[in-house]
Amino acid sequence: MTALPWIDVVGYWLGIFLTFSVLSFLYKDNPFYKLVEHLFIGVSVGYLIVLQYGDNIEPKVIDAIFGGDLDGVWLGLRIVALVLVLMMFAKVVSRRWAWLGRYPLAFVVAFYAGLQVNAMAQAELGAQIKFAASSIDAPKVDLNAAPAEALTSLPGSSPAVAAKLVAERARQPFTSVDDAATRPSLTDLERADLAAARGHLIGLDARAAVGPGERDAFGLVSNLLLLLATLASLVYFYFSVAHRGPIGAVSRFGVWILMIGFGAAFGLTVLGRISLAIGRAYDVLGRTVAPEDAARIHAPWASLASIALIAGGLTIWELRQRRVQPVPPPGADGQS
Amino acid sequence: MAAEHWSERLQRFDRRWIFLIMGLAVVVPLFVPLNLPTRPDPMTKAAYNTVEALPEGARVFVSIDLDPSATPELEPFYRAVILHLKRKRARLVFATTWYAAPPLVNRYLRETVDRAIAPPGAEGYDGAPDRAYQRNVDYVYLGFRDGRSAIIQAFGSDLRGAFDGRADDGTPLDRIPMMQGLNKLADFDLVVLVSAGSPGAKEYVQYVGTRNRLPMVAACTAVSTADLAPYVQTGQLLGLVGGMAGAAGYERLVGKPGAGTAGADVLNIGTMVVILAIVFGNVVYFAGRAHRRRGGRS
Amino acid sequence: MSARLVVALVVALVGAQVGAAAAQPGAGSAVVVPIDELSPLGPPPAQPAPPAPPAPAPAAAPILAGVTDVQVVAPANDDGRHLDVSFTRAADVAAEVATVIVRRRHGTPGAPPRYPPLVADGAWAPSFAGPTPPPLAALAAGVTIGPWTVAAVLVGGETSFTDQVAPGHDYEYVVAEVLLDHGVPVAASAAEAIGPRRPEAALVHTGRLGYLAIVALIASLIAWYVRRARTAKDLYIRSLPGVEAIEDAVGRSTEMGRPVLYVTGLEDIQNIQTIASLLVLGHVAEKTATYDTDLTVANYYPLTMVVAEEVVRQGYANAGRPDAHRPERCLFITAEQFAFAAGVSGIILRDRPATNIYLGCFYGESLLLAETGFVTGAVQIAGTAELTQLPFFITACDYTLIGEELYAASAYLTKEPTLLANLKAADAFKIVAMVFIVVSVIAATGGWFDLGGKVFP
Amino acid sequence: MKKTVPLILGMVFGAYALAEFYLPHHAVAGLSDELRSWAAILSAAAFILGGLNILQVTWPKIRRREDDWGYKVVLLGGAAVMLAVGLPWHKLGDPPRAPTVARTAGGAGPGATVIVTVPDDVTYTVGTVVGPGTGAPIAIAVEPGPVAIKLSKRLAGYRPLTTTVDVAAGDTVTVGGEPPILWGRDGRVFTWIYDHVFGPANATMFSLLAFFVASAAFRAFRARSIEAALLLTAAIIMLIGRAPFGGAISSVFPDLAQWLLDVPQNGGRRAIMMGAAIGAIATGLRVIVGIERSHLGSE
Repeated sequence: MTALPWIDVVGYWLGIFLTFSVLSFLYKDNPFYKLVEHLFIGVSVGYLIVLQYGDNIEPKVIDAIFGGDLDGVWLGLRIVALVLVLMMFAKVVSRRWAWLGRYPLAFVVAFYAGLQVNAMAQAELGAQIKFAASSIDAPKVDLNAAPAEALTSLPGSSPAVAAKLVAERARQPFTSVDDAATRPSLTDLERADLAAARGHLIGLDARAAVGPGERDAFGLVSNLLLLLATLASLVYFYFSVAHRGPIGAVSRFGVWILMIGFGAAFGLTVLGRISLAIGRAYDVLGRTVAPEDAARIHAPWASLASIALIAGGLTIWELRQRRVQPVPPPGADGQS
Repeated sequence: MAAEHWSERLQRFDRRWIFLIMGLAVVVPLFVPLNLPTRPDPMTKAAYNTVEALPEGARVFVSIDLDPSATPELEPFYRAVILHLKRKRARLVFATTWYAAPPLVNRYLRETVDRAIAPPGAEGYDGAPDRAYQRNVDYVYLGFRDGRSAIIQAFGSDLRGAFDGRADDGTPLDRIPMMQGLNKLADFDLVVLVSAGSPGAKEYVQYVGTRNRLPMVAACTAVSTADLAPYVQTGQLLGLVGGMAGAAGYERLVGKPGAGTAGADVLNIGTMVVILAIVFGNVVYFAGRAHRRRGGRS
Repeated sequence: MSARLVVALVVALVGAQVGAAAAQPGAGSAVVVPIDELSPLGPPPAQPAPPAPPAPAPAAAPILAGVTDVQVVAPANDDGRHLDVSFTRAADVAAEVATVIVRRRHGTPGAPPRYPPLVADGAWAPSFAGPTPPPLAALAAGVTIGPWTVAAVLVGGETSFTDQVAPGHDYEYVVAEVLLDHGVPVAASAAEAIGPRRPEAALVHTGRLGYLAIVALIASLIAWYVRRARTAKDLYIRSLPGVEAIEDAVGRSTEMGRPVLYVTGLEDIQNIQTIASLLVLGHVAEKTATYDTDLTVANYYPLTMVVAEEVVRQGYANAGRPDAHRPERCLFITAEQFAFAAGVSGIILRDRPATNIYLGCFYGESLLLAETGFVTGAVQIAGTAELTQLPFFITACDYTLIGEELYAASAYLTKEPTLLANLKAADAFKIVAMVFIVVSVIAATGGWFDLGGKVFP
Repeated sequence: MKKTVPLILGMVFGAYALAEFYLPHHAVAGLSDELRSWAAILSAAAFILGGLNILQVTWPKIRRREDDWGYKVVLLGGAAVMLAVGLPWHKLGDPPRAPTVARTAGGAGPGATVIVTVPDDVTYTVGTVVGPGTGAPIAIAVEPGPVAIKLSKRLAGYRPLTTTVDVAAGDTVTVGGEPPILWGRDGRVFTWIYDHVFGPANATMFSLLAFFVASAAFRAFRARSIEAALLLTAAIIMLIGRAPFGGAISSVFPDLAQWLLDVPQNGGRRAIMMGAAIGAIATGLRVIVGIERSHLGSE
């Protein structure tokens, strides 16, 4: 494998420098950050125009109309699109013709509005009503009768495990969940998974039984709570009545539900955000490139150099700021 | 003016200290790992089982919808699932709907598909080895198409048309044997979504998954986990791998620890920092309130 | 080419032996033509074909049991481009027996044989086997044999197949079982022919009528309330703090002499949240025009910018100050998420708006914007239906419009009865939905019937 | 003309968009696709207006040497460079697509040989044999017949050289050449900027959130009211349950977190989704029938 060309080595150094320049934003708004900000915006705009040209203008307009990819009615329709574009540009030519620009806008807004109405009706409203409208009953899966899919869906299970359970129960019906989870044909790993998934609240024992007609009490309660939570939160979004008295009480409960939900979502997010920082750390430490490249890039040294450069630059900048403006007005330090 | 109460001073506590601590929390563990065990959550297990249940040589559509900012969360899963698919000899078709993705996807393909991820005798890995795939024979990269939800609908109805009948390298799809009979998403045995946001897993579920009852598993950023979890409950997604922690779990299931597992440690420390920040914030708040109750000025 | 011809002939001869005594020479000489047709299909074989394929136990090529009860029908709710082919396979059919479905357009000129050559006299006709490596490349969907086209080769034991065809024509189908030995076809059953059948496009998608019902119901509710709004004096609507905050915030900016920043979200016009945001922008622009406060609109997509500009111009016109409108304050930043976040953060830190309004569709950058705005001490009002971002707006902004409140905002800001009627209609539908949910939950839990599943298949 | 026609246009296209979802006919589908590409074209063409807008805003600042004018130059410069290297001017010139192939027929033996001479940053593919170049000739034995040959650079941004040579038994084929640099969006420079400017800046901006969640949590998660208390309790439970150490301590935490997601969180989100969908449908209908028309102007 050949050595990484020097121009790419420099590229990695640049990337590391830009990374720390952006991070300097945590200290406060400063020249290094401004530099990256504007560079980034500029590059992204160029990038976008290039992609828009290559993915839409070239195939859909140039090739389609002038390249002869379309003909007959379709060509005519496509030319209409071109006319709409020209109308949109009318205002650049002269304010007097700006009103022409409303034709394309009227089309695009109304067209998408129409599409969205159905998409919402189907994927959001219809689907959610359907889920909310399903049974709140929580029967346990009968290990001795349930089909393989049902067994697969059990905690700690898998298609392989389900198949083995089916075979085992054919040989001899299960007498208990423990019996099922410890049959000989299961591998140690599978047994371990099942054992780890045991539990009477939401674990295997709550979901599975060896006879028909058993119910998962906690699951039942949860489903009921889920239903009530949905309805109460819907009441919160009810605009036509003042939220006082019983309605007020219900919508208050709805708000609590929403808040729990938001808290949970926030908690989930934190992990994701931290992983992003990890990703940056990996990069500036040169852990995301092939070893032979890392040997040429010396990312850690490049990082130290960047930090030193930026720290020095910031110090000089701060000193000059002080001289220019001894007392910064309150709240005017762009720290974020 | 009396000396201000300590809680009041802390009220105006400069949050940049928190930034500093968080910074250390991220960097230090990378040098001093804790190696805490990871435990795959049910949705990750479901995703793994779905892939595991594929027949040999199954035909799988992989949509890589991400940009560089999401790679830390999604790349570990991507590498794990590709190894998983390759050792099941799945035939892969790649595409992306993110304009920022193509350069990344090309790199991924070079690193994970064109060459073996876990060749026989790879250290720290005792699973079945995979092999280098040959483009347009074992896998096809269709490339990028813009158009957000609209283009995803197009995939559902006419995949070839959406890509003008050509692979990314210009090869006509009709000339690629493995593409025979693959005209729309419903023709695949599984759809794998590596999805950093919109358009992504949600759009796939909304615009094609629900309509065509596609078997789909998705990996998403930890944020979107809450957003997509209901789809797993309702079976619209057969599995969901949420963020780096989920990826760590998937890596464990596949048996090849990678960046996800390593990052899991940092997640621990970072999470503790956030929790401490919350606790600290409340201490300050209640101390201040008690102080005011006692008639302290503020 | 000549090399391939030789190969083809060799294959043909071997195949002829393979294909049991029955394979008449005609089939053999017919070789060349199909090979020609095959050549554009699939890549040329990596190495030239070996002189003879491993001929597996020739004489004993069994005559297979064919399929029975072949049905070809247009699928339900179809777009007129598909035909469902279904059939029954013989019991105990071996695993390596695949089902081949071939199709031809009815009345194709120059297609006399009732059956395609592949099943001449019920034995596998070598003329079709093609170059041996790759084994099945010759016998795959899309391959043409004279007038016939292979629609599918089902190796998984499926007993049905949905074929995609050109609309508006009649099609004939032939279904035969094919014995594969190491992927090489060695024998075929007698074929079942059926047709002609014509694909039919359904008039209405019956599976979606439930959703149509939703839309129709909401539409009629709106219509009804709009008519009622004309007569009824006052339509009570509870106050929304977030919306009132918008009005106050504009005033506050005026007092402080600082601009108002309005961000229209990170989706293009195709997202209805963006449309809702732009509708609110109209009213905000009207207010800023009346108070003579600067309004900066940051847009993620140029098309959104174009619409926003039009909307703002209209707002200034409504306020009677069309002259005060400055188009260049409707900015296109960039359509790259974090470059956009960087740019807007820059505006927040350097223009120091006294009010930041984020309405529309937001993603990961929401907290970046909100935290930066917090540092400058601006009043921040956010509104989105993006569930993942609501927590951040709730924690970091002063007011947050949650989900439906975003769509309601424009109605709130113009106290027009027609718009308020919309909220009434939405509320009425919520009642309907809740009743529906409760009823069907009871019904489903009791195990009587699954209403939800019926209405929304 | 200025007001009514747009209104009617909106109603017509809106009504069509409403209806098409319920009409499976392929003709309808075809028309809908066409209209979608209209919208896509408009959206793409608008980027020209976007570019103009940016010029309109930044150019005066540069001309008047306002504060930060230098940064605006950087902004425009970045965009200009990306356009220069990204737009397909390169289609004007056309570098080679196939390697140089010299063939000496005859010789004995059933097999044939391909001799590859490429620099060490080029990877060759001959038939099924793949390997890195060394600068020195490499001999590869191949079966007679068509042999696919490909020379590609390890780095992105170069056009691979491909050809298929029909070798007869005993032939010796000498292959050489260096993949030419590519311009345009798959080109060397474009990908370089993407990898080393766009990528790091993008990812780092995003990663700032790791720090902001901490400060936001510190500031906002204070138990001022029942609602706030619930918010922060749920957040803490989720943090512990989702972080690997939660599972390590006890499987209760992940289960609790999952339950929190599945039941209360899910209930709330369902309500939000339904409400939002209702609002969206109402708004959409409003726009279509023209009750909301602020984007259509009036004068």
